[in-house]
Amino acid sequence: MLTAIVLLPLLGFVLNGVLATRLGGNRFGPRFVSAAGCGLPIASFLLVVKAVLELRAGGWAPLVETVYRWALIGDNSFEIAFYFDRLSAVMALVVTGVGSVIHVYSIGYMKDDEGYGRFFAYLNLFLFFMLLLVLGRSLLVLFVGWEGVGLASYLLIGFWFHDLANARAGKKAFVTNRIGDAGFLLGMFVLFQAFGTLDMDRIGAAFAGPALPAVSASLVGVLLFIGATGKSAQIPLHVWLPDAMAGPTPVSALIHAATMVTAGVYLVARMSAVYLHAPEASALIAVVGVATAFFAATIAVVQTDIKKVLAYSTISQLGFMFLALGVGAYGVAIFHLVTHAFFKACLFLGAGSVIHALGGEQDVRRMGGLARRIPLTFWSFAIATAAIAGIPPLAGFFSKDGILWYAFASTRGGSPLLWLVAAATALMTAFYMFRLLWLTFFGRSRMTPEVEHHVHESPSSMTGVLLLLAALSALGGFIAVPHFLEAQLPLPPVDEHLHAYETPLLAVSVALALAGLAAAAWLFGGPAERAERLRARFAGPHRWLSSKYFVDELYERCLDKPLVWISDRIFLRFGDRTLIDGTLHALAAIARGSAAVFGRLQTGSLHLYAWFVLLGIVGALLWSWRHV
Amino acid sequence: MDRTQLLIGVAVTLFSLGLVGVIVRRHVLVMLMCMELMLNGVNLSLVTFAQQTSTTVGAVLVFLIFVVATVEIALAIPIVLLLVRTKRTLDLGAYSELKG
Amino acid sequence: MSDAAVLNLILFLPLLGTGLLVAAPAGEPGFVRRLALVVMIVQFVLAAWLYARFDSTRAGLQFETRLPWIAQWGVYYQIGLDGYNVLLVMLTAFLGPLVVAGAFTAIAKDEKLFYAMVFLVQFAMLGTFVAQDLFLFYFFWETMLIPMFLLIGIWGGERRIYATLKFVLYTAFGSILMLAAVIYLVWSLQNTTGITSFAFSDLVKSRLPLDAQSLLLAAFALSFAIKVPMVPLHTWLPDAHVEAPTTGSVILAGVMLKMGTYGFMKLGFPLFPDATQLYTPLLMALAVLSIVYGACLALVQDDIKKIIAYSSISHLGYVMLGLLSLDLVGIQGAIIQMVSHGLVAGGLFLMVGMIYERCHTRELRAYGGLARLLPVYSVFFMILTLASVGLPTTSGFTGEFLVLLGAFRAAWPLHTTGDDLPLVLAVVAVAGVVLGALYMLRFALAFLYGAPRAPHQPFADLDRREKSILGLIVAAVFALGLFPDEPIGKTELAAKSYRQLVTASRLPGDSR
Amino acid sequence: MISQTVLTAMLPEHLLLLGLVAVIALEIVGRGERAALAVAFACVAAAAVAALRLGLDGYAAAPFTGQFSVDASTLLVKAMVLALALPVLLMARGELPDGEFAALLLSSLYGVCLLQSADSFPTLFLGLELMSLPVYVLVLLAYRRPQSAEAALKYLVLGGTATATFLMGASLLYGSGGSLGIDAFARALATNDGLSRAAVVLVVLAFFLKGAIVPFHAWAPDAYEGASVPVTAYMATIVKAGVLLAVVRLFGRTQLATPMLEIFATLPLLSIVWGNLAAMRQPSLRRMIAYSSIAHAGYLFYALLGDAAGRLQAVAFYLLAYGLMNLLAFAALPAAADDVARDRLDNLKGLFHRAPYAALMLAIAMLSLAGIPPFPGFVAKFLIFKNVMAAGHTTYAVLGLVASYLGIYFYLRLLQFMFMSPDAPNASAAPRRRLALTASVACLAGAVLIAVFPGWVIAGF
Repeated sequence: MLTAIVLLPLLGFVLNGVLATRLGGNRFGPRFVSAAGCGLPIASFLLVVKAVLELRAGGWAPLVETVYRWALIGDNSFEIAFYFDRLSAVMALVVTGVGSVIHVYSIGYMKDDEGYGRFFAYLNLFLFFMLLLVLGRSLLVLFVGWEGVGLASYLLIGFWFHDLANARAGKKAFVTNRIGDAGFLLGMFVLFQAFGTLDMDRIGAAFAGPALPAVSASLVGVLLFIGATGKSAQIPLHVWLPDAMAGPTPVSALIHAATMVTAGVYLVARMSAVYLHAPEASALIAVVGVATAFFAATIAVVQTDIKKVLAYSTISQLGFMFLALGVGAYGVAIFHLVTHAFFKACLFLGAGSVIHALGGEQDVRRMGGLARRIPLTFWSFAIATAAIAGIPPLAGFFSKDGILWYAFASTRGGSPLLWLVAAATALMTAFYMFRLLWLTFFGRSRMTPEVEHHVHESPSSMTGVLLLLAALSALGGFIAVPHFLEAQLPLPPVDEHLHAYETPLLAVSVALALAGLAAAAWLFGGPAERAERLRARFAGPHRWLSSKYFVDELYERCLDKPLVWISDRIFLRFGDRTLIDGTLHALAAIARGSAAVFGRLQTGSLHLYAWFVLLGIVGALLWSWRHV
Repeated sequence: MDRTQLLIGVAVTLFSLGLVGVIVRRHVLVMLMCMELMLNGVNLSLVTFAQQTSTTVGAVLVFLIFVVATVEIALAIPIVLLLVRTKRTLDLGAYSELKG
Repeated sequence: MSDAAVLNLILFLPLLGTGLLVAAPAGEPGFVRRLALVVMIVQFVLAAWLYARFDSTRAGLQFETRLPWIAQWGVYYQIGLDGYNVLLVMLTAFLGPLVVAGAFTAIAKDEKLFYAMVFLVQFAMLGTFVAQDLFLFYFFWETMLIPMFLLIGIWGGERRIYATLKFVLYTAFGSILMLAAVIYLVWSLQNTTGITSFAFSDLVKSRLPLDAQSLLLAAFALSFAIKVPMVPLHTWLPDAHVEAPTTGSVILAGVMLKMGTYGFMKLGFPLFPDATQLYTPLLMALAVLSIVYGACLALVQDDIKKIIAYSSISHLGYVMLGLLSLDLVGIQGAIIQMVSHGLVAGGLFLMVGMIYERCHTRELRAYGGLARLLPVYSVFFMILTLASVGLPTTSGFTGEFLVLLGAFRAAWPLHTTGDDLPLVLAVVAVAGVVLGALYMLRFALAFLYGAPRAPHQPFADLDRREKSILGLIVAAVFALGLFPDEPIGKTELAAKSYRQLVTASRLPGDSR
Repeated sequence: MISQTVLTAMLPEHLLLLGLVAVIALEIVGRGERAALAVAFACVAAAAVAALRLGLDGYAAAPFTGQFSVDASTLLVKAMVLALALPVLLMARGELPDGEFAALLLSSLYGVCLLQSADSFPTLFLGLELMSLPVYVLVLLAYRRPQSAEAALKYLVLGGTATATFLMGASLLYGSGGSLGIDAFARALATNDGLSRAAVVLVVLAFFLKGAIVPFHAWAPDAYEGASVPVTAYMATIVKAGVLLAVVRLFGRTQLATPMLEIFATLPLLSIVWGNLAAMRQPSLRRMIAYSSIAHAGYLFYALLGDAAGRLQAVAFYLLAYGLMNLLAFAALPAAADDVARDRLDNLKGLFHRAPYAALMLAIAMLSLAGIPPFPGFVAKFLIFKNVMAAGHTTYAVLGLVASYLGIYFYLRLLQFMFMSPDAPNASAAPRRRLALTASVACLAGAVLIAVFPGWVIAGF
């Protein structure tokens, strides 16, 4: 059954990819595409539900399903097997659930795109690999999915490839991920040479066992985390995600917000057994996570492209998740992953709806006053915003508060400092999200007339999805994911004397959310020059933020350029052409030269020839007499 | 014995003279003579040894050499004539069209 | 008909084909083409049949033929299949028909001679793989040169003379020293054991002092490393590839480069284990250097053929790394990587040929947005690109992953005992994966994406012939990526024997 | 029964003599033009068959004790040399149809045969001269241009010098040993007083001169170029064979040692390098072949470094392969306007499109001469260097192989001209010459034979 779950989307990919693209001569029209493209994911969602029920029926004992043996080398067997436990159940539900609704949303969003079939083919392909990732039993299968989703995102980011910038963004995403993957591979190799297997449950068991295995957990942890930073856009590999917004909005929602980017979180949670023995690695994760959260938030504050704001907020939220992972609150991290999937998907799709309504406009400075024009979008967007800002009792509130609390109090590396930074980030989150809300929906319209007059609410297939997701982001907080996962991912102990702080901190975080709301409302609700003055006051910092701390430029200058220079100047020009070929040509020249000399010695004069003879005779005689 | 050595000395000298002559003389006919000179050196040494080792085989060889020497000249002269007809000179230096 | 006879038939079929070509009526290109294709297909079918009958549980030679050839020197005509060569023979036979079919429209002049030369190359390459006698091996090894020389020299691009002479002189230099080594090896075997034989099975019994082993290994390695090619002996490859006709490039990349790695695996290392042990760090360093160097150079090429040529250098670096790791996983990975590279690089060169037939330029700058102009072409191209990048589910992944895994696993214990070099090299090799993605995607980006741009428009997308060629290659690529278990099983015993031979010391003194 | 032995043992020689007489008779009655070559061909063929027959029967006899003796191997070698002469005769049809050529060729062949059986220096000397003197004339024979005379003169003078040197050496041997038997040479090799050293060196150098080893090679390119194609072919193959086989016979079972070893290693090595390099930039095929023959003389003399046992085998097989391939090349060489234009390499450009068969023949010949498998030249080279290495001269063997590498380029250059270059400007489809074609086919057949069954052929010698 697990196999079926995974294969259904693949079937969709094959059908759409072959029959509904120019590859197969567009045999099937959009109706077929939508049916296959959405029907199969939904089917696999239902199967997941069924599997969950089975799981519960079986007393939550993990289901294992071996498909076939990929390779048997010596006594090492690499098997393609699926593994279904509480964690993968949650992930699978999110992936297929959110995935399905986004598929549905895409029907309306991509309606009149020429690459309709291709789009759904890619989406299904993504879903296939994502499920491989979350259901895989061994790191090998996980890695296959891991790379596969990378491929899907590469294809989807560059979906509108006639604009080279999009394709370039796709390439950037792929290559950046590859850097992470190198770390991931090394991590796998360390584990393999230690255990001779890549099955994660076995590895977990080995670490859980009494005798610690003879391998540095921290090393493994750090290497795997490098992989995670790539996939989940953490510092220093976060640069690809904002550019990834070049893809169609549903893609941003599905891949670059709800599911794929959280793969890193899933990986760490899945390998929690390792991290429990790797305090250093965990600390690193916590620090990187919180730092990413903070910096991304600061950038998000000044972005003007609606999708860019959401992108940075995604990075920031992922930072929160890693913070949770770093302090050992794996369940909470997954919880935030789930809620984030809800409201961030909702936000992106809402943004998509806005863009759709405005005929492609993405700059919030040319929006405003849309609340009345597209109410459904507005309401769903508003709810999701409140959720991400952490307004109780919406979804975001619970998960984020949990993270803050464990960042403060966990005995696995929690500290007030972490809490402080995280709290500041929470404040900023609330601020920039409401800023976005205000700039987009309130105030007077700043749209150009022609955009203005064809603003329209999206079709029901889109708005319906929006409302569904809005509802989930409103109520998702009441799904006690951490509690559900506790059996598998126990929450970290909290030292006693900190318990007193729990309620005050809760209040503080609520206060912060409201403060952010208020600030945004005051700054952008009122006359425009307030914001202007503020920007003018902090021109310098603003430049830094709006240009993302110049990280891209830094990489450009310190990595790309030198690499090309070395390859071209040192390797190609000097190494190949001058050194190696130069030597060879020199040898050839020597041969030719000596040939010329020999030719010149052959003057045709009999005398000279006779001289040679005499020379030879005398020489030979002398030589032979030397040894008498 | 010193008589033998003397004769051999003469023979070797003749031979070497012939060889050097082949090298230095520009006149074709003279050069051909020098070749004969080499052969004569050989003949002398052969008869000397024949007489010294009191065997006849060397002397036999001498006769063969006479024959061969004659044939060589018999071949050489027409060749030279041909050359002279085209080149109008007996100077060896002129006969160097084949080279490289 | 016995299996051994079938193997002989497979080997000599190309020669038969050459004869038929000579007999074929002049001025009927169509007939010549079809004849060539049919012969190749028959050969492939027979090869597949043997492959199916190949017993992976039996060590040593199968389908063996052994006839005295030059009796007084102990030279035998001895051929057979074993785990070492079975996959490569299969690869060669598989690419044969595709190569011929791929040349149909590309070759306009002297077609008889052309297909005759293709046949001769095929013959020589198969011979090199199945030969089990050193003299025979060398015989085929050298025979390969001439038809290749003509293939590049007659049907090549404008600098073809330079390229083909460079290719031949490079290779011949390696071979001449190898010949010296061969003679010395056999002679010393005769002196030490009294056996006068060129049979591999006898030669691996030879016991030589370390310095002799080192010199001989150097001679063999030079010849093989030129063929592979390993940096810094690689500069013939880009020129040869660029100037060669598509067919030539495919044969070169598809099969001929494997000669080098196969030579190392079958002869170079097993014959001189102690020297190999001694120089493994150096060779490994060169292998990793090739990986990085090739990748970097591929990054800055503007000629699409050169990009693939340099990528080949990089990919074969992985093969060498795997062979040198002496870890079972690594060795198996190396074998798979050989086949995979044959398929992927061969396929890519075929695709370059197809676009070249349409646009008559290899300048990357001249192209853009082919995904819009040639959607079908682009799909195949993308798949092969990703296979070359080593994306999971493709053969490239199987090879690279296993090689790196093996190299790492072999390096780790050494690292714990204080020898860090192998580990460092393994890590660098892993980093090479990133470069691989970098240059191939740069290529794909400029080639497929952006605004549509290509000379000599409009042109048709792939026709049925081209589709079926590429379809077969892609199918093989995925088969090897998804279900490598079966081929790996076939080579298992060979990999083990290789490791056993290379790890067991054979200095004159010691026992066993 | 002496006479009986004389008849059988010298049957090949007798047959040649018969042919010689017949040809001269024909000349006298003025039928030479028509019949001479045919008669010569018949006789040579008969002689070859006779030699082969006797050799295979393992016949051995010494009709003139101490002067002339035959055994299986010498007879087989004779058979080989005579067989190699047949294509030459076929080639000559088009160019030298008259009786002189036939007569001279026959007498020269007689000399070659005599060399193989010589047991004493006088016989050896007779053989050498009988072999060389007619060739001087042959060079001149096709007097198509003044260069021929020049070539003949150079050849004659240096040849004469060689003769003189040889005789000087012989006489010194005679003086030191008191005998002119061939074994005196072997004995002198063993002793190392100045006299015998000098004697040995002089004799050897004389052969170097005849075999065109650097620095005694200078006559070869000029003579080869000056002569007409069949004569060049004859000089390059059969004369060379005669010289080399004589040397092998001279050395018999003696192993080389210092100082002879070094002489036999360095000078041939030098001529391999020299010949291979100088051939690179030759404009004329015959001249190129001349230099290549210098290089090949190097390989052949190299063979003497090997064990005494394998020498004859190696040299004979090499000569066979080398001779066949040279003859193939010359036989396949298409006719052209005149003798000079004929072997300009430029005129061979694009030959494949004009005369594919000729081009392929030439290509095969060149590749075989380059020693590249699958052609017989490879096995031949392999055999020589195998023997050298087996004799323990590893370094020399490696050096020789590396030097042989230098040769590959100029052979490939010819292929490049024929297959990869655009047609020569003044090229015209050559008229088919049936006999030459037959000759080339015969050579090719032989080549294939020794390529496929080298072991069988080697076993013969």
